[in-house]
Amino acid sequence: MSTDATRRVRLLYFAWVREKVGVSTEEVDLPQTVASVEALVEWLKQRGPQYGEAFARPQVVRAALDRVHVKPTAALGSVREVAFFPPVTGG
Amino acid sequence: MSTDATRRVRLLYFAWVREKVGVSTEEVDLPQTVASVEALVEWLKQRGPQYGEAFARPQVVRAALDRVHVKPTAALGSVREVAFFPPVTGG
Amino acid sequence: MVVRVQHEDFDIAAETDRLVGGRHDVGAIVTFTGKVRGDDGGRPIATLTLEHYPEMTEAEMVRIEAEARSRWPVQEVLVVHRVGELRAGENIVLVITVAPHRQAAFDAAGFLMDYLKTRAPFWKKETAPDGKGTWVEAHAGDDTAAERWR
Amino acid sequence: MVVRVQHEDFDIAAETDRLVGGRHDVGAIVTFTGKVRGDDGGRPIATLTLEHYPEMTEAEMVRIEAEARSRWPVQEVLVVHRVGELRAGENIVLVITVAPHRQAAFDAAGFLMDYLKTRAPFWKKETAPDGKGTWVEAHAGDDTAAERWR
Repeated sequence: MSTDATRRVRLLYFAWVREKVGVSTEEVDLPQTVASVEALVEWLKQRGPQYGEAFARPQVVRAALDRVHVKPTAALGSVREVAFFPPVTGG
Repeated sequence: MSTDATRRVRLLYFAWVREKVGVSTEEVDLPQTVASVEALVEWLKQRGPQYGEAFARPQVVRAALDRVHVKPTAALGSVREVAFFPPVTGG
Repeated sequence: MVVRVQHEDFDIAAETDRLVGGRHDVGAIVTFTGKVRGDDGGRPIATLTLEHYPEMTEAEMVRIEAEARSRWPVQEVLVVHRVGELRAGENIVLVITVAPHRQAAFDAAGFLMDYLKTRAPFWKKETAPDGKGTWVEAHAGDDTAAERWR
Repeated sequence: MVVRVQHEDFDIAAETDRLVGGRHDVGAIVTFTGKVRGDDGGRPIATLTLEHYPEMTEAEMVRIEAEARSRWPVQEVLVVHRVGELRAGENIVLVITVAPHRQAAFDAAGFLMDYLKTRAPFWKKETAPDGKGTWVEAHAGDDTAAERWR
């Protein structure tokens, strides 16, 4: 994989997603072929069992691209920060 | 008029109704023939011009019988306290 | 419910603490404070004088409280209404509702204010800086707001 | 709007005074306070730990504020949300809305709470007296409440 076929993205995990993944943040070099939030989830699941656990029920994990709520089908585009978390429970 | 043909009722006036009538409270001996709120208003208007002024627009004067909001057609029954006032503006 | 009519100002923090201090079953507190504005539709106001019908206020508020409690699971309700002469910027009325969850607290507070505006026997007279007094007219919008709860 | 995220408790009276002190154009102030309950559906709670996503909180709250201001004539809006470990009975969140008239203040406060519950990136973990931790699950009712404003 050549460097120009990947881009560096910062990933953040919150609440029980963070607990299952085991880290709160990491930097990854994403292949250009990983183009959507759901594709990123599939790519992560191949990196280790902790991601499989965190995303076992993908429909209950929400995502934000550069701090904006998005749907799983959202395109990553030139995103720099992707966050994964359970449905919010503040207030 | 015999005593048993009248009953003593306490009248209260508030806000601009009070200002026009000129007193905040008075006791009156009402003939039994004065049987409803609107009949009481007509009876009062014959007592003096101040009542005519206070009840010039009868639809904007509200009434309460024994401290309960009522409509002009309400029967006086054995009421002891009748209050007249403009639409309320508290809160 | 506690309903108080008084000339003195109220202390929202102290009133709230009296209702919920030390409790662990409360999830939501809504407070509404109504204040004297310095103008009413462009007409300047120096003072607002509030008159009321004491015996009916109490009776009416007891009815309104019973209605609110029958509709929403509120734990505590407080209404404090000031009377007498108040200056622009001063507090007029305080409503506090306390409940396990927010929606009951919000709804009960809105309901109490709508009913206070349309049923509680209080009347406001505005006095302009030049001393001219004007009785405040009821807003049709208040009746409409109260109708929502029927 | 001011949005603050902090561990320390808030002082409702001081915050209100900062927003409206000395003003004569305010007619209505609504405050909402959310508190930690000592149990959740019968399960006892000793502490509640709040985690959040700081950079997104700010961005999301700016969006929510803009939406609230575009819908209602509110003069001031304040949101204070606590994070970290809180005990049963402690405050979690404060919303204050200030407006010339009551309906805008009530509606904006209800809207802000519904949106905080469904969009602001905060997560609650309850810890029972025996030390067992449970992440709070989102309520479908909160999404329904937020849908009202669409």
